[in-house]
Amino acid sequence: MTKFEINDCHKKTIKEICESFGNKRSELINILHKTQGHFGYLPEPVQLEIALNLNMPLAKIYGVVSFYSFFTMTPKGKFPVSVCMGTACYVRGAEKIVEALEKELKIKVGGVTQDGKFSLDCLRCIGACGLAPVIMIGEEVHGRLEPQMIKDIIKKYE
Amino acid sequence: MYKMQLLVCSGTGCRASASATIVEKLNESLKAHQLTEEAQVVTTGCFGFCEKGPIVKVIPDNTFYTQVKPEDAEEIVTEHILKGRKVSRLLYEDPENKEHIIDSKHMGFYQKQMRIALRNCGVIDPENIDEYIVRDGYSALAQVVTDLTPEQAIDMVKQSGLRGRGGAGFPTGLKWEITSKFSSDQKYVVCNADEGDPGAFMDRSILEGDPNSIIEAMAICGYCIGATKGLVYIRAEYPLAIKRLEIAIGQAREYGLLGNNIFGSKFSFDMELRYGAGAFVCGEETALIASMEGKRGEPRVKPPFPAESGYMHKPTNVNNVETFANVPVIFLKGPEWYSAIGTEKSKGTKVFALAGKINNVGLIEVPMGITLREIIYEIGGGIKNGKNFKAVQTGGPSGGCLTEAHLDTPIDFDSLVAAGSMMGSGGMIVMDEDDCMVSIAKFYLEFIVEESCGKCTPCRIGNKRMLEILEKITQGKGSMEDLDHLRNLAYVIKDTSLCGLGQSSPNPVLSTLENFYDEYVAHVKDKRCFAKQCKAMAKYTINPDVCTGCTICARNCPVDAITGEKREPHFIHQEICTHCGVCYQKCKFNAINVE
Amino acid sequence: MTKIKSLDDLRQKKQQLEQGMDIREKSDHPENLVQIKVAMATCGIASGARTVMNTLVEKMKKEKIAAVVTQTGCMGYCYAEPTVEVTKPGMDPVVFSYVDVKKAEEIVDKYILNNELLDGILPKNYQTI
Amino acid sequence: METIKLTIDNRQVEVPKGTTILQAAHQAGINIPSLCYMNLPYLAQEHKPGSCRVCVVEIPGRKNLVPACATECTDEMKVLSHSLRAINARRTVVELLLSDHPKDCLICPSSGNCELQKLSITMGIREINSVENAAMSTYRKDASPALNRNMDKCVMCRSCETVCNEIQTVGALSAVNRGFMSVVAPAFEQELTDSPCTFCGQCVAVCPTGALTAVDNTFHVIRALADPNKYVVVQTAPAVRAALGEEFGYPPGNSVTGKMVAALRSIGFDQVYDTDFAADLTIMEEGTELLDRLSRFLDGDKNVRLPILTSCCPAWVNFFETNYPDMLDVPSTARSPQQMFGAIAKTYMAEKLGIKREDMVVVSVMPCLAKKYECQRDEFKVDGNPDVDYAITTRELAHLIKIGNIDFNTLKEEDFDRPMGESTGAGLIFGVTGGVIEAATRTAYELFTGKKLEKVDFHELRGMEGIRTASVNFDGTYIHIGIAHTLGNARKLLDGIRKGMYNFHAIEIMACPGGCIGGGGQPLHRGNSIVLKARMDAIYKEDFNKPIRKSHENPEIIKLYEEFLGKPLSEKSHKLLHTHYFSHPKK
Repeated sequence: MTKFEINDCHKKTIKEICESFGNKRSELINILHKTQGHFGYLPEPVQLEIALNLNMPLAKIYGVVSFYSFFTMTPKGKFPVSVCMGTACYVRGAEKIVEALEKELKIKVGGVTQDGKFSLDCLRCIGACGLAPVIMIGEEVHGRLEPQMIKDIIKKYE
Repeated sequence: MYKMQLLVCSGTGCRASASATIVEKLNESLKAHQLTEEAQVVTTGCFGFCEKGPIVKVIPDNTFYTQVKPEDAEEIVTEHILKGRKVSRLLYEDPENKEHIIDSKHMGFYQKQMRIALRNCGVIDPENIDEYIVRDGYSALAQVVTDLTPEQAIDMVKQSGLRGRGGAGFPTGLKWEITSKFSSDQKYVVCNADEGDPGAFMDRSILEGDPNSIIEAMAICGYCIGATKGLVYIRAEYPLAIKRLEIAIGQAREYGLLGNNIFGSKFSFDMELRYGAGAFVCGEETALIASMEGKRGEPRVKPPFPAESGYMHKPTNVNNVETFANVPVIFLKGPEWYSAIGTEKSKGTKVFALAGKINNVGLIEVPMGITLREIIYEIGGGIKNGKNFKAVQTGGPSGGCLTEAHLDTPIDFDSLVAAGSMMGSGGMIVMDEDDCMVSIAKFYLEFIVEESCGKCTPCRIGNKRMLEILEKITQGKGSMEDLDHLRNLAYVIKDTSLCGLGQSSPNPVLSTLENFYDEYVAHVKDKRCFAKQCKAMAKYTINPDVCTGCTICARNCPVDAITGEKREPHFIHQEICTHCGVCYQKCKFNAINVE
Repeated sequence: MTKIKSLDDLRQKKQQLEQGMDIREKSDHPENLVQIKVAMATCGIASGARTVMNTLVEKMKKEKIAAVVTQTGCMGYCYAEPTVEVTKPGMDPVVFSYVDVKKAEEIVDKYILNNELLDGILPKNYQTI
Repeated sequence: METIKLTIDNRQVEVPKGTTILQAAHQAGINIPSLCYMNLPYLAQEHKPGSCRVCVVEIPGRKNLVPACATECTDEMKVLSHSLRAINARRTVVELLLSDHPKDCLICPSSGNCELQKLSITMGIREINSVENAAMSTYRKDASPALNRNMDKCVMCRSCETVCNEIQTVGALSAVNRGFMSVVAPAFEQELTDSPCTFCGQCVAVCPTGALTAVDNTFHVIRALADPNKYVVVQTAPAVRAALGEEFGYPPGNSVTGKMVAALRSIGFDQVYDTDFAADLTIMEEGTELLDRLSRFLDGDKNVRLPILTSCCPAWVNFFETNYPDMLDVPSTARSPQQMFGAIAKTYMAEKLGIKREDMVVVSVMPCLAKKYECQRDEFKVDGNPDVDYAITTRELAHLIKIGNIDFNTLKEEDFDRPMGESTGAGLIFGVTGGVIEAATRTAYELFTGKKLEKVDFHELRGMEGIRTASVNFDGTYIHIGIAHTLGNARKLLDGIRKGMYNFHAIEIMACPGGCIGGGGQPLHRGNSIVLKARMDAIYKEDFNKPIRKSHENPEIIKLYEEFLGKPLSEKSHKLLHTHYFSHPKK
């Protein structure tokens, strides 16, 4: 993976985001949301830039980023695959779906395929319990899954 | 004037199955048949019957179409709207007698329900404030700010007996009263919409289906406690709820229902959204407040309670979505009406997210005091695939597992605690004979270990140790001593953890230890898993009478533990077998036995 | 958008908007309302059921009667179309035959408002979905 | 004051309202063990996250046990600190901590000083349940020039985080990650050297375990001493003598100067000198610099930047280089006493003793961790040879004495070697907050006014308050002085100066609470204010008894200028005794 190089344009974007929240430390989580929305993830130089704008210790920002599972410091795949691990999905076999995905994509949970196309993560309940077990690829929800259906679903995105 | 309306669920679940396309197709079809004057398509919030989504409900005859596909739209219009013939193949089928049910009023799923918090979900268009107003929306707020003093209003909430729906069931009126007594230049009303229990989604449904009820209730609360600012802490994973809430706030502002001098009174109130970022512990109010302040969502020692020192060290009242959703109704119908529903100490209704091995998965709202049996068999339509009921888990990771013995216990805050579980936010997961209770306990602990904030020792390390013991047990390596350690750890974690999450985290373990001790013992002593879920303990053998010698098992075995000649019965070498279960999955003749 | 500045404003607003929601409000508690079903299968429509239905809807509104007017499939009395079934709260359904605009108004005036029976009542012998 | 009556373990206690159970218990002579609790009353900082759960006690009738440190007493409360339930819970909690803690106590740098070890000993823990397949939270080890981080040993009390952020406002450390893997670390769990850490060492001073420890140079010193080709001289900082005794059982507040000198000589140092000598030298340079800037300022020179800031504290230097790169021309250019000593020892002294620079080893005994970093800075080296070779802490010296099999308590007092062991009371008070500026005032007064200073003690400059201000009458001209200790207070002062809120002429800043006596290299005070106060009193007492109490009257200093340097701020002085600062902003 190439290292994220921050340029002046990035810095301007971050500055604008921080300013839109009044450069307030108490708005850090909103700022991180917005920044991640823009960059797709929160690499080190981006966090440093936020620290400079908010005039707060970088360690504290990293402390927040590393606390919340929504924030990530690694870029996701073009099609992020998320498996719902809510209880309803669990009792209806979400673990087997994870296994099938790991096998199909040849990556472990948390990983990204070599071509950067897919990344695989687990998430908490997405609230589509009626369709359990459920996965999300990008914004699309696929429900009532069985392990053998995974291959065809992934194929659609290739 | 429309003679008919087609209500299409646009909750997250149904949208996932293309309900938006259904709306499109229905509209196209109505247009094609020149019925746009007669019938109207309305997108609503969740009907709760997620199992069979997407749902299209036709009114006024309450026809309830389930699992509708976009291509069914044409038939619904031509048959039902045009010719008045219901499309029977899309009607809900009774799981027992396989009969089609003609309308929702005849569905067991709805018959036992009483919808207060969900009163508008599936009825109104959540993106149109007018529809909320027609359903008496904002009348409660008008009444409160123009006719009542804050004390009077708080008294009504107290009289209603409403208790917090987020978990512990603290009396809402009392909470408001305490916050109202602290004087400060600024106070805050916070709505906890960081619903995190895996398998619970009632808050999301309310926000998606009836966002205005939350705005109204928060404004009422603001008037009562003397706050002019409301904050909704909402999960970032709920984009639709966020969007609908933003629309509703915008519309309320345009009508002047938020802003300065509401209803011409001296009371002013406005709202903002704060996003959660994926931390279950932020459901705990002090952690939630820390998170809203831009910090790590770690709980702190109470007192001081948020009522005294909360968001930005100002007095803060935190209630969850469902609690707020009840508030306007209390004022509309009166506290006496409200307190007549439910049990002695738990008034009103409770929304449960019914899931698991049950026929009718979905969101239900029932009066407190209903029994589990009524919920599971009458509303839920019984256990899926005719299996045997084993347990029901309530309260999410903080709750416990209830058994057959509890089926006839009236459910309320206190009876659930007495039974070793808790109301929690209202997740209700049904398990059948195929579920291993040790694995279920392990599942919840995995969740807790993942979600523990790491601040206090018992939760940070203790839960990890409990999980390790459970892993040991499910791998067939446990000892009876481990069970003692497990129990001691569970009690100490419960007794010493800093916040509610930690204090309740051992509940799944304790309640399964209590109710399914023999299952633990079987894992430990006999190395057996009744439900055959613990792979490490399964013994796979081939039934020579059934085996055709097709060799598919031998070819797929990753460790070459299966041998045999073509067209001859095969054999599994137990000393090599790793219990992976591939042979069992691959065999087309059911020749593999699992013990 | 006009601001809602008082309780009266809110009530007015509500009244203005009520029509659109009326149908849903009523469908919530159909057992308390007069329920009218108009048979609208091909034969019904061919013999003017749609006009009948419109008349009934207008009439009920005019008389301020809380009612649910729905269409239903063929009731099996093709010879007597258009047919209309009326269920008053707590009473058994009654089916009227050969309903035209005039008869529709009569049904409302006589049966629904005054409990007087009219000619052309058919025995109820079907099961519908 | 409203009081509250309660019973703890059947003992009646009466306490003021607002007292916690932990405090009330201590008052009643009941020592409830605690781990994460830390009280720094003189810094108005009470760290009670209530997170370790070691101090849990039972209050009959309450659903759960409560943490004694964070629970206030209420009237008629009944507290059981050693019920079966409380003991079992406490024991289980400690076992849990131990289950996620390396068990290399025998060779741990904090062995004997570890609060967790003490808990385990007190509770008599002999086995830890189901530990055989227990996962441990492990992290990358981090070594810096001054302190080591081994976060495998972190118990998440987060005292260091509080000290680093709230007291020092350095912000190098924060809790990171979540759950089992949560730990205190710099951003991205990178190394301290890449963080804004100033190496003040206060995190080490409050760490209850071996997670944060000082770099140990003891063996480098022993090796140098054993090398026949090396001539090893030692200097001891003023604050060391006020605390060293604590490591040998003396109560805090006993100055052990004579015994310390005897011990050092016995260990085998070739010359035992005193950093106080260099402190006097610092006053000559810094005081002259102050007077120079001051008189130019009073004459209306607009290019003069005032106030002048002291620069003898290396953590403070790191702090302003990181946080105030725009103000690098404000602090005095005078090197710290440690570095002045090294520079003079390896030139003037080496020449005098007839020893080549590279054959001389200068060891400094310091109450400080940042000194370890300071002596490695490139600007304090000549052709790669540092002016000061090794800085060891007070704790390391105690260790060295023990390794040398020296019975400290029976040692006869001895005096420092001359000339660099000659010092005044002014040099000595460098060890406490306000001391440097008082010493400077004693000299500057006489140089500025040309009159003899009658009253040597400036009580208005002393004390433990975080920020102190005073105006000293220089014969009609009032000199405004600001004093801050801890970097958090320094930040407040500096931000005020940036905004133009103050009109100080001179400011003294010390990074550690109480000044060097509370340094990160001292016997661990763990925030105990009584200990700090006692050390402070010891220093002032020794100053009071010194025959000479003004730096410019130090005869060896006078001789040094006559024989070698010429005069303060001379070209030679500039080369050897002054420095410049570097901007390295870090977040």
